[in-house]
Amino acid sequence: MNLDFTAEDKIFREEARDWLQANVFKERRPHGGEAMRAYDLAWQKCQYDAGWAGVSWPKEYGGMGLDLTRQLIWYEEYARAHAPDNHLCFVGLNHGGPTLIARGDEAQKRTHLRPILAGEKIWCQGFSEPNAGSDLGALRTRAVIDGDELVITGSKIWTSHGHLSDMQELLVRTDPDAPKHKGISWVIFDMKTPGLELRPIEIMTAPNHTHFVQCFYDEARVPLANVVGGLNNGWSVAMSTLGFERGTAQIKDQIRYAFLVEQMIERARARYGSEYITHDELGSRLAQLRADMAAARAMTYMVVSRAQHDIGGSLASLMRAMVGDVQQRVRRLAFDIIGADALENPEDDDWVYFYLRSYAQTIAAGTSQIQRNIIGERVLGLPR
Amino acid sequence: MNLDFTAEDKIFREEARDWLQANVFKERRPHGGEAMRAYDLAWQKCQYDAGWAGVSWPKEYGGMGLDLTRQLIWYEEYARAHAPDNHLCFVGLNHGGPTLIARGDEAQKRTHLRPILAGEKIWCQGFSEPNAGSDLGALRTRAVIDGDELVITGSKIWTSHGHLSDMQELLVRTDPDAPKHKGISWVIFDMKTPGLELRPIEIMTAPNHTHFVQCFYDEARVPLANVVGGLNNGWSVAMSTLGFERGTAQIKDQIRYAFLVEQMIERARARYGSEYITHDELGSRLAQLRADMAAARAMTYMVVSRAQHDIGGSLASLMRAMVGDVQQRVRRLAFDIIGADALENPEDDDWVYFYLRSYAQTIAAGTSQIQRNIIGERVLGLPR
Amino acid sequence: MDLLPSDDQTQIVDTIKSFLAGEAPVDRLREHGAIGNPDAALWPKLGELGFLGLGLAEELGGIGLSASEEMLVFREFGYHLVSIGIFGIVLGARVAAVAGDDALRDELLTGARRVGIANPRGAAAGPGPDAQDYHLFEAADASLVLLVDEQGAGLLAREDFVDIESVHSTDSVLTLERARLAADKPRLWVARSADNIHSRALMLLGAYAVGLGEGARDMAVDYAKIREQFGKPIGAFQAIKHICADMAMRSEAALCQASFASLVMADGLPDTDFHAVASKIVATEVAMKNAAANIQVHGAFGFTSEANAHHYLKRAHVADLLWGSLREQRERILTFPTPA
Amino acid sequence: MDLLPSDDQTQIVDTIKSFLAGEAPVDRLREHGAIGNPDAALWPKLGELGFLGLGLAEELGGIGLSASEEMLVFREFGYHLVSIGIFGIVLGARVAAVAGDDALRDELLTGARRVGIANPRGAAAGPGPDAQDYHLFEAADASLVLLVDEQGAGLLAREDFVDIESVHSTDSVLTLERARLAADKPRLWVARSADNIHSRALMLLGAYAVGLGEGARDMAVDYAKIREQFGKPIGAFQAIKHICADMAMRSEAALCQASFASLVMADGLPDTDFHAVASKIVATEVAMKNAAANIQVHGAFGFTSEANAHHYLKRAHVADLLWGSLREQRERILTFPTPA
Repeated sequence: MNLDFTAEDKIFREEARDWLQANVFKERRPHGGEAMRAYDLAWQKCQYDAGWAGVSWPKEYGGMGLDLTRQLIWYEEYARAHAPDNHLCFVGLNHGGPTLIARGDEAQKRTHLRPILAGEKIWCQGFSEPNAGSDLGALRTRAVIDGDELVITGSKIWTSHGHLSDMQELLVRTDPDAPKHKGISWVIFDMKTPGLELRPIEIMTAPNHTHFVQCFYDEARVPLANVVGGLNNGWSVAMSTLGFERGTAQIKDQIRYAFLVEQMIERARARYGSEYITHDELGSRLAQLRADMAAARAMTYMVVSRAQHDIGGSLASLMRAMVGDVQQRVRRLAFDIIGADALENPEDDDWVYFYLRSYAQTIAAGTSQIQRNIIGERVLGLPR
Repeated sequence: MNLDFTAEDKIFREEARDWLQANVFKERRPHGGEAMRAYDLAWQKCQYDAGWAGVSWPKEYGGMGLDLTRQLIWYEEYARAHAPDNHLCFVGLNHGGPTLIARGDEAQKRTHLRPILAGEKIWCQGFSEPNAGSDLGALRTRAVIDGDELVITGSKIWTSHGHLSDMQELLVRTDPDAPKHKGISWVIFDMKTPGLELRPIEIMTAPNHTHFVQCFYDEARVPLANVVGGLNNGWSVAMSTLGFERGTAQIKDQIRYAFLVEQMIERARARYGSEYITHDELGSRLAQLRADMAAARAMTYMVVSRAQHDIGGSLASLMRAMVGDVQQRVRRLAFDIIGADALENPEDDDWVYFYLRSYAQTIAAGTSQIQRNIIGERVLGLPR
Repeated sequence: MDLLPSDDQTQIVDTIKSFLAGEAPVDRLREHGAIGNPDAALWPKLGELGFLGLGLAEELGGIGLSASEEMLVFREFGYHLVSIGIFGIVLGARVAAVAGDDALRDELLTGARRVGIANPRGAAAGPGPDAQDYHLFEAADASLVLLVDEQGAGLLAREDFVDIESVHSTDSVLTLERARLAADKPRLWVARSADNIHSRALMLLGAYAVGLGEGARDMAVDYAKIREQFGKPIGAFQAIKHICADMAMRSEAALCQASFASLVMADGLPDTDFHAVASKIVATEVAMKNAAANIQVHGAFGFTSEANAHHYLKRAHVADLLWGSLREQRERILTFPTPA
Repeated sequence: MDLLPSDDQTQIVDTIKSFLAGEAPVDRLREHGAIGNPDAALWPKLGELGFLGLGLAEELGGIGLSASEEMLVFREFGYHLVSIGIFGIVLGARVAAVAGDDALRDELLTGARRVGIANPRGAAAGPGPDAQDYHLFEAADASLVLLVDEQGAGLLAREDFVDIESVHSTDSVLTLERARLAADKPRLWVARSADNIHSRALMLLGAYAVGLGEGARDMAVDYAKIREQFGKPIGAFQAIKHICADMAMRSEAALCQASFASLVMADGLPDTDFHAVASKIVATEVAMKNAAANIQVHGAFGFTSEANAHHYLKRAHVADLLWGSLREQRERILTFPTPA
């Protein structure tokens, strides 16, 4: 056990800090549409051009190939510098890209990885279907082989920013006769393919901005060469992608939430008085969260530590469940501290928006129910 | 909807109040053993002799045959007078007796009901088995018919006060070949029957006093005439008993808990100061409980109201689940208000004892898990 | 003693239920668009059916029923997510009636005018909004504004407020403004001693929150029965089943307390204030918890505007923050003497 | 940066684990009877193995390992429900060492003497016990008593207390007395500036509580695997499975924070106090919740003395109430500056 960083690591930290301080975008991120897309791509390109993109990606595909400790350092500095979130670039950087790295063939890697890092292409996800929910195995979007192409018909839902994306990581059923979790393929899908139509889905936090779309595929044609990891292997390919969903990148979130709790303490003191808040019910919740945020950070350090020793795997679900729970409590408390002004939901980034968003957050990382099944069965060895 | 009581009801309330005020035992109840048994029987006899026993029981068996409103009035006054709980008489008055009334034959009623009301006989329960838990259908204690007798072999566990009891309501398997919930019989068992041995089980609250015993039956012989509700009908007979477990009698508990919350508010104010407690985390919990206790009482009124209209049934499970939850929170808060002195567990009735006991309480009324299955399936109609 | 509605009361409930099912299905909020709601169109119809003066004495121009009938009807208003402007009209008519402005009273009882609601923004301590700062709900097209506090209840003109500024409402189907109270006193004022409108407001808001919690519960249970995953309805999984069971348990508690509180109020018993506050505490917490649980049961679907689940959550927070949040009501309930 | 134990540390953990598995199985508490425990017999053996001076510098007569090794060992003490008298000896030896009483130090490090623990009974405000009123744990057969507060740590003689009265301990396997402090100052005293024993005490108590929570978790999981109901192991039911999952999640959080806190302390970083308090807050809450959940998983069986489940619950409350409860620690953690 140690908290030591090597002299080289410390130098790396300083370089990262200096570069971030000088280059982090100061302008606010636009709230939607093409302007938002342009902002996210520009910030990604800025990092790429300076050699700071893809901390965990292999060097041969334009990444930095850093070890986990350096990744941790980068993300800590990233959060401390209040650098913009990667938002629209998230799926490419954290799902699609890592999946290609793990399971793609050389041509697929050469074609698709660099544009993600360089801020040229936005990726989105095409996993969930209208009647499948968390049960990916139940997906029904069909892909029929026709010569050297797949012909895709069906629908995907809850695709974040689908209308602003260039590429999609798409799960389709290529063998309808195989059992549920077999016969699925993972496909690189170009969002400009004829036969694709998008329909926006409104969400509760922002009635005026599209976040999710539903995708309808009507005999959309994709080259067979876009199948990743082999035909009918999609389930295992998707599972490796899901594993990436929360990697070291989430250390950023940790630190941001910790910052937020500190801000909340300040705001509560300003609003209710310092002496008062100490003994108050809000104070009690703030104090507990201050302790829990420390623990959540320590859990992330533990995930990194385990990965260094090549152990862990399903143990990371413990951290995910805990972090989901703590973050939801942070957001609810932020809402409560505002008092009656929580009746307002300003357009700019705000605690009310933040609270409402937390309901989507819990869902995004796999519902907490499923997370707890995984802990029960894979970590504790309880029977199914 | 109304809160009205008739003029006759009001007179009844005054009579009950006067009698209770004059007759409630002032001495403390002994903590265990024969002295405790004698105390409980004496208080039951005192009520019986004055004509105040068995409020819900038919007059022909010595009861008062009151309607639900009068029962409610009686229990409200009973609690307000701080009358002793019926403790050892509980099973006879609330399980065994009501089951005989509902399912017993005339001879069984004539023999067994009056001694329960008159404070002559203590009953205990013999339902749970070492490896059956909440799943009564899995019971394995065998009863073989031999002439006009049943020969019982097996074991029962978690029998409260079995060592101080005269009679037992006992569930035995009379047909080993029938499916799980068939082939069970409900039997009146005399605790003096040869072949019965008792072993005390220590509990966490009171290492020096026996509360639970385990019963071992080694070819214990019971007359066939003691089977209630017909051979192999025990499951349905037991289900009617379980329904009685919480009747109007529990209004007493409601009111006691409400008193306790009021005491807790006083104690917290005395310990921490009135101004302080208002804004404090403890104050917030006290306030919530004050509101929840009001709701719990209203729920009990609703159960009585529904019964008047012959509706309800499984709806009462809503009240049971809620009351279980609220009472556990009351007890935990009582513990927390004491502060560091909760490290002590005095022999006399105390909040620490009370807190630890709450763990048994939740279990006694069917685990909350099972209660929630009942609500989900029977009240809401969700699939099994 | 009977907490169940009588036959007459059941008939009233059936009437309002079928009226709202026809005129105010929850889907109307989606169809109407993101901002605002079409509920002002309901007011004249509700007036014609007598629902706006249900609990007002006959000699005051009302129907002459009790707080219990009002409670039952406001529960349905909550269930159907009727705009909280309904509080402005019903309580506003009471203010006018008790204050003796019969013309205004009768006009309000017809549902011809809208009445907004003023809610204080000021914190108990510290900087920020002060005692003159208010939020105005559903007041954009209203000439009158209802103000209720522990001292009494009053009606103000919209012009009595200055610096009115439209803001995005967390519950976007309700219009919301910031405003500063500029008038010394309301146009009409009913002191607490004349008629305890404050406790009635809390009691009815509790009833409304009961309805919100029940709406969320029913939506979740319906979904759990039809939505299949891993080959069976999700309601068959204990995790989902127990979430639904908890929702039902909480709703039962809130309904019983609301019923009891309305009866205590109808009988003019000394614990009226206590039970009104207790009812608001229990019901708004239930509404918030059930709304969140409903979203959870719906999974990702619960977060979209396509499902109606988010309306319950937002409205539950409005019910909580109106006339004093859980936090303030909890502080308040400790100030009452032990109830009978 | 590595939060996992090194090979050397793992070897220490394995040693103490196998020692305690052999010498201190949890069943010993049942066999020993209702009151008290046989753990004083462990002290000389632990002394011989070097566990009593593990974290004490070599120049102070100890083994010279860090706060992290101490943390790992105290976690095992909690897991095996070792008497909290162990805190008296280990921290008492540190007091003696830093205060320069080498003879006492060496005697304590052999485990030859018992050291009780004094815990204040006084409330922050209001009537009741005052600042001189203490509970003494495991002090009945001890000539020395350890006292730790935010200013420092000291050793007193049992005779420094008066009005000693034996009381029933909520955790009946620990002896408990009420006493009044009569001495002006301890026999030996180490100010916070010389060695921050207070934060070390909280950190180690957090580690101990981690072990308690893990013990309860493992007991529940083992039971859920073997106990059958309705034809399958109860751990297959989601309701039970999720209770166990929550226990595991909480234990992981507490362990990670305890590890982090010990490293921050070992490195003498400025956030040492913050992380020690955070560790105690997280771990004692986990210990209480897991202990209660374990009883729930066991059903009626969990409440009896035959199961060991109740020991975890009672000890968790002791861990909470020792050196300031959750309530006090929460107030305290808000007083620290933002941690790095």
